[in-house]
Amino acid sequence: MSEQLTLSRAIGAGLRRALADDDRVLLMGEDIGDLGGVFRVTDGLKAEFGAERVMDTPLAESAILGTAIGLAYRGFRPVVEIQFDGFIFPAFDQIVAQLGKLRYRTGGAVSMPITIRVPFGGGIGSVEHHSESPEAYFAHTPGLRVVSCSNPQDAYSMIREAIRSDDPVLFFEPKRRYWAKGEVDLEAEPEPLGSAKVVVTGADVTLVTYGPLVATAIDAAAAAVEDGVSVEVIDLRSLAPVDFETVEASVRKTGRLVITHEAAQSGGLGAEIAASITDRCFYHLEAAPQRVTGFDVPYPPAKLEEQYLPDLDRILDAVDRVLGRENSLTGWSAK
Amino acid sequence: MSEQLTLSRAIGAGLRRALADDDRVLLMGEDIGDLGGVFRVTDGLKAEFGAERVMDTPLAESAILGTAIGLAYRGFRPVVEIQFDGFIFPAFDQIVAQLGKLRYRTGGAVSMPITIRVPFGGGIGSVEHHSESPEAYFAHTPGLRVVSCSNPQDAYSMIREAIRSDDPVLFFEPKRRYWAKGEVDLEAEPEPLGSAKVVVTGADVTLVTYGPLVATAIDAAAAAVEDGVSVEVIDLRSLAPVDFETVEASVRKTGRLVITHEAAQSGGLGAEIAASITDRCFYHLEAAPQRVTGFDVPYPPAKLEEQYLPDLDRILDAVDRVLGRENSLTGWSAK
Amino acid sequence: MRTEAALDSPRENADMNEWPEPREELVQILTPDGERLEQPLYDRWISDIDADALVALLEDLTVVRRIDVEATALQRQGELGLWPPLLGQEASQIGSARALREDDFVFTSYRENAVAYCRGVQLGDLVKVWRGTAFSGWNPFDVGMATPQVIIGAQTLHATGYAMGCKKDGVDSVAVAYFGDGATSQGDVNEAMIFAASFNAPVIFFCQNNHWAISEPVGLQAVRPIADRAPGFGIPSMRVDGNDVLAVMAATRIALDRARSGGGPTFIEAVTYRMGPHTTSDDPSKYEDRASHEEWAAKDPILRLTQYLEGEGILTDEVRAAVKSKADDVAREFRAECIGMANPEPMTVFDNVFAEPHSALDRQKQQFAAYLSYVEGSTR
Amino acid sequence: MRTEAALDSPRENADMNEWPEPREELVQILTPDGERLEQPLYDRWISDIDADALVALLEDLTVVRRIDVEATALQRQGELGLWPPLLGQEASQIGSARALREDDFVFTSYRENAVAYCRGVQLGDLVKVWRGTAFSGWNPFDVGMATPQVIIGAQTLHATGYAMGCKKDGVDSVAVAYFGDGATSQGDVNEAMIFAASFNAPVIFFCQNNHWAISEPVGLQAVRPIADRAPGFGIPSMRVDGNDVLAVMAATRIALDRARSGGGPTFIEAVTYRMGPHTTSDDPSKYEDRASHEEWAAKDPILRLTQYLEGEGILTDEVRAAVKSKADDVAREFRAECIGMANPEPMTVFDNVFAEPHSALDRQKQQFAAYLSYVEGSTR
Ligand SMILES: Cc1ncc(C[n+]2csc(CCOP(=O)(O)OP(=O)(O)O)c2C)c(N)n1
Ligand SMILES: Cc1ncc(C[n+]2csc(CCOP(=O)(O)OP(=O)(O)O)c2C)c(N)n1
Ligand SMILES: [Mg+2]
Ligand SMILES: [Mg+2]
Repeated sequence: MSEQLTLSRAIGAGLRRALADDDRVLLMGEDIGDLGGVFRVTDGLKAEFGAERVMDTPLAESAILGTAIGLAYRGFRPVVEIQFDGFIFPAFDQIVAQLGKLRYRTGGAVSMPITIRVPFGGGIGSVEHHSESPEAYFAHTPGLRVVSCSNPQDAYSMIREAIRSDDPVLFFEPKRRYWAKGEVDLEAEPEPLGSAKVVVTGADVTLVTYGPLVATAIDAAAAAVEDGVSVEVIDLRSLAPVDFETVEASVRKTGRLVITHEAAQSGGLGAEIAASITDRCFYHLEAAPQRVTGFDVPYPPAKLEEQYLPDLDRILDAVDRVLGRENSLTGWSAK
Repeated sequence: MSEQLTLSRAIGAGLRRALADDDRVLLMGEDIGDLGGVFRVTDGLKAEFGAERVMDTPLAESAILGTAIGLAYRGFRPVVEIQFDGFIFPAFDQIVAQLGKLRYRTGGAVSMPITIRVPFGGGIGSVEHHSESPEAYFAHTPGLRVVSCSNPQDAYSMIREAIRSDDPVLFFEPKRRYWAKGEVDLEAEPEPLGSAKVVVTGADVTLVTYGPLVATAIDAAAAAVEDGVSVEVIDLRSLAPVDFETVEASVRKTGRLVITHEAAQSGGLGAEIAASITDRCFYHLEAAPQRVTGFDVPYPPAKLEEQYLPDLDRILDAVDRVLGRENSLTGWSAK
Repeated sequence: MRTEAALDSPRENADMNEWPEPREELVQILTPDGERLEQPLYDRWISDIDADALVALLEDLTVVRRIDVEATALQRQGELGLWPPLLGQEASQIGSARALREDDFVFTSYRENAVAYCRGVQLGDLVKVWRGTAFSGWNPFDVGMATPQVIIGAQTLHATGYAMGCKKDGVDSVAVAYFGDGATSQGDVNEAMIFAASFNAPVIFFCQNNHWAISEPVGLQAVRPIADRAPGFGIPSMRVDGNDVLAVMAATRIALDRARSGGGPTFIEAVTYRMGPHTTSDDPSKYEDRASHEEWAAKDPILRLTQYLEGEGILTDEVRAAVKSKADDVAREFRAECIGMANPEPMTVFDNVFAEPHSALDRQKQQFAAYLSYVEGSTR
Repeated sequence: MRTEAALDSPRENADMNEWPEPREELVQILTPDGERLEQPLYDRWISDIDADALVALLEDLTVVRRIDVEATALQRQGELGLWPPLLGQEASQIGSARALREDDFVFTSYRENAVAYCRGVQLGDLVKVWRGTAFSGWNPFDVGMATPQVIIGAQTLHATGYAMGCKKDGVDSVAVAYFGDGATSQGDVNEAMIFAASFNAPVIFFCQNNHWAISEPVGLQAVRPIADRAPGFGIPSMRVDGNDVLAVMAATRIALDRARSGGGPTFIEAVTYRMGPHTTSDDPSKYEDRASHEEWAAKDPILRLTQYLEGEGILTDEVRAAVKSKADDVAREFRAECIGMANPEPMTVFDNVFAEPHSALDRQKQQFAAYLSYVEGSTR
């Protein structure tokens, strides 16, 4: 049976399903109980499953992750909510030095089936630390899987898969798309995490993105049609590992690659994708892969986020660039 | 006047000079006082400058950084020692969410002239968390400068420049090269941070690296000569920002790029360098840039680090690859 | 192994019982109904607070509440993106901030707008952050107050480091860290107490226990009074009625005096209550029970000072009128400065990341400038 | 503002004086010279420790010291990369570990090799980590002991979470976190106490205060006894003579009993001394004063038990001989297993990063395999 759900409700439905299917699944976080989380993703779950399984924790992210690890040692499958992207850093040591290393450290003896939910990204006019995109830190960390959903159906299926996985998974939720609605088949058998998806087929340019910018990329592809350009849009879904087979197949066809994400450009996911695709299909590339990203500045105040965030026009400008058409950098050279 | 110094003593000499030149400079860290640090880099400095300026702190990295930030607010220039690379993560929030953002947050009102010294990298047969290369996390973080030295002269000059800078600087010290000796001109006027250096000139391939692998790269270049290949070796020195002008000039000449570092490949510095150089001189590239790096696994136990660490042979294999010569991947295809 | 003694209370089993019972009682000088209590240990610290000073405090309390109400209205009208009300916490903030010296330095969280007001922050600057035009409303060095901290607890370490610096500089300035009850669960706050104790830093840990961390009751963070923690770290603490502006001021002056005279850190728990939502986007009806809300409404900090001043015959009609018109003026000016605020120029998104030139960022800046003029050109 | 009262002690200025003086005295059952003291509150918890049990404890202490000495020798001979001696801390580790049940779970730091021995870890497995052949010497679930933690303090949160899980599962197993005096400065350890208190988790915080964190004296971490911190978090604590195996065992049993019977967390500070270097690569001569070293040598845990057993006439020549030969056997076997240890296969560097296939890592693995055979080929 299928329902019209917002992305946030779809995640909630996935959590409810996971709690119902496996009594070792636990939710932990700040304000996820009676309040249902600041984005109401866990709304009603404490009432339904009780405070032992939907746990409000004291205000300490390192401890939330650290105790989740202890619970996983004990055989539980904790699903942790980090309230906003910018609040994950106090837990960085427990995630990077513990969670990501435990299976390797113990020669496979200890599994860490922990899912970390992180509402991420900007565009909501919020204050400092509430609009960040820290995914690249985790994608560079061995032992962690990193995914991001872009629509209600994937949100529902991917959160269930993430919880089912015996590996730790960072689950990045595009907060500015929480209210986007879509049809969700609640019986759909989720596919294992790791595969990207071609969401718009095209012939001239491959446009790769994930999370909040998938919708923007789809709009860009539609706009490009009017200029007679056929853009293929790929929703990565999995950021670590990246499904390079799918991206490579597309680029072998189009010969041109544009990557867009909100995170700062230097060392962002776009760098890895550009480098790997250049390595995998150098001789098929008609132009250098282009990145349309946030700038190398801290995420700015609300009144400046319009400048910071990649948008349809900046994406189309990069499309023109890989097509060798006139673009903002035609004739430009560094001063 | 110039002296033969090991790299570690050269850093110590730079610290002594900074303490002597500016009484707002402070050293903070675990065991840096009477013990002189586990690598003896600060040996004798507490005796010389006193416990108020060379401070042993309680065992808490977040507090070391957090109090250093408070001291910087008060006008001091703290130089913090993180005992080993793997112990920087408890301080990650203070570095990424505070240190890197404070100038931006305050519209330029508050300067954070803090230097964070981090002995990093492997090859010393140590235990878990003692051989890591976390530089990419910081290079992806806006507001932070990231540098690494590879020889005693640079170590001495760069630590002085890092301390002099009004920006926060992550100073990565190649711990397995601490005992490497070299001539150090103690009067040399240090150049501002940010420039890379061509340490071997060559015509066929550009080999880019930093820190502990610079020596390995120089050996590789020497070995390549015997195969009739002329390799140009670039020591980046600055990892954020990267001196792309220097790398680009070299690649425009050689048409071939190999990057090597110890950190895991996915999302490592090599990705940014390959992506940026491909963007800057796509039409000058004869082959896809190749990366010779650590694997996407946690840094392994001592008896396996030989496999993990890039070495001369793996570098030369990549050189063969960009030259289109027979190499380990000739005819290889993914299963 | 289990023994017959298993169910004895451990306190009978071992000397775990030398610790005092939880310190529930509060230091109080003004009762909720405006009666003034004798508190010899504290009274001597506010002996200079005469009628004029009391009226000044009433004015402060009234004005900051008025600013708060106005800000909430501005948010409702779409002029602010968000606002964290301090409703109910006025006495904790005014009583402590008015005890400070100009050369002291304050590191707060986001809710301390009354503290900012006392430090001399311009009215419009109070809301720049909430309107989204900047991340800092003011230059910290102009007012001796750091940019309010969003990362819970992080500022307590900055305050401790600043205090270590005051000591090194041989000045008797004091650093004050303001934070909430929820913040006490963060490692940073505990590490701050450890560093402060080890370095005997002149810092005051001022915790406003307003009973809530968004939807989480203080009982989830601490199973005994928060003020009971500091002594274990070697930091003396006081637990005061946070809705009693005189008790708060006396306690703060004691702590300041200790700090200035080399006594080191002090911890103050000001027990108060968050009468409003966590922020304008919060909905307390999902978690707050009305009973405790009503209970605390009766303990209102302004009400009790008003009653006391009435009783003392200090609160004449002129005084009342003066306070009201001051509040009106401030509210008007506040609103005007808020609405009149200019938006930042697009290219400033690149400014003040670094003190020195940065090749990567400069390139991005140049390219974005080229992009903007290109777009302009093509749309012209 | 400064007042005439400025120099009064604040304890006279306010009610900051209700907290007890630092708890310096230690729970002690065996004095340094082997005299047994009456400790009614504790004796009842070790009433089952008869002559045989006492001899078993002496054997444990002797064996683990022997292992430690052997390991140091192996390191000097280049068979181990590093070793963190537990010399002097035997009683703290044996007394606590021998109080545990098989279904309890232990989360330690790197120095708890005597604990590992008690949990049944194979001798050779004690040094895999230090020889560099693996990051974990054993499967944690085989012995109820997690891989020793290198990141100071991190394991205390794991223990707390594990204990929360025991409670959820309705079992009376207990989690024990071992950590040092230096670790108490880490945010994680403080957060662990906060979570343990809030969730009333059956966890024991067992702190070995061996007076040093590498070169830093405990006084830099804590200005009053470490055991004094826990009560502020709502966790009862005991401060015991860590060189007194009986006192440690009694205290641990009390804490275990509290935890099993729903009493929640307990904090134990075992006051001992690190008689060796921090690790084999440390040089205490740079920071340690000989005086305190000598002072603690006189408080040796094995010496006092030996003297006590002699006094009781329990330590006959046969017993002495038996203990010695056991230690000799263990040392021989330990050395043999260490030296005979196989190195890991090169390709295992890629194993056990993930439970499920990972395209990026699998590709690297395949390419490295191709590289190895290529190199082999070309060098053949
Ligand atoms: C590290 C971190 N985690 C989570 C948050 C989200 N958050 C903002 S305010 C808040 C509650 C803070 O409660 P308290 O410390 O009592 O201060 P109050 O809001 O009551 O003034 C939380 C959880 C944050 N800002 N920073
Ligand atoms: C987070 C972190 N910081 C620093 C270190 C380096 N280090 C290893 S042991 C040690 C001292 C620990 O002292 P203590 O907790 O008292 O334990 P002990 O060594 O005395 O048993 C330090 C600083 C570390 N391992 N982890
Ligand atoms: Mg609160
Ligand atoms: Mg110690």
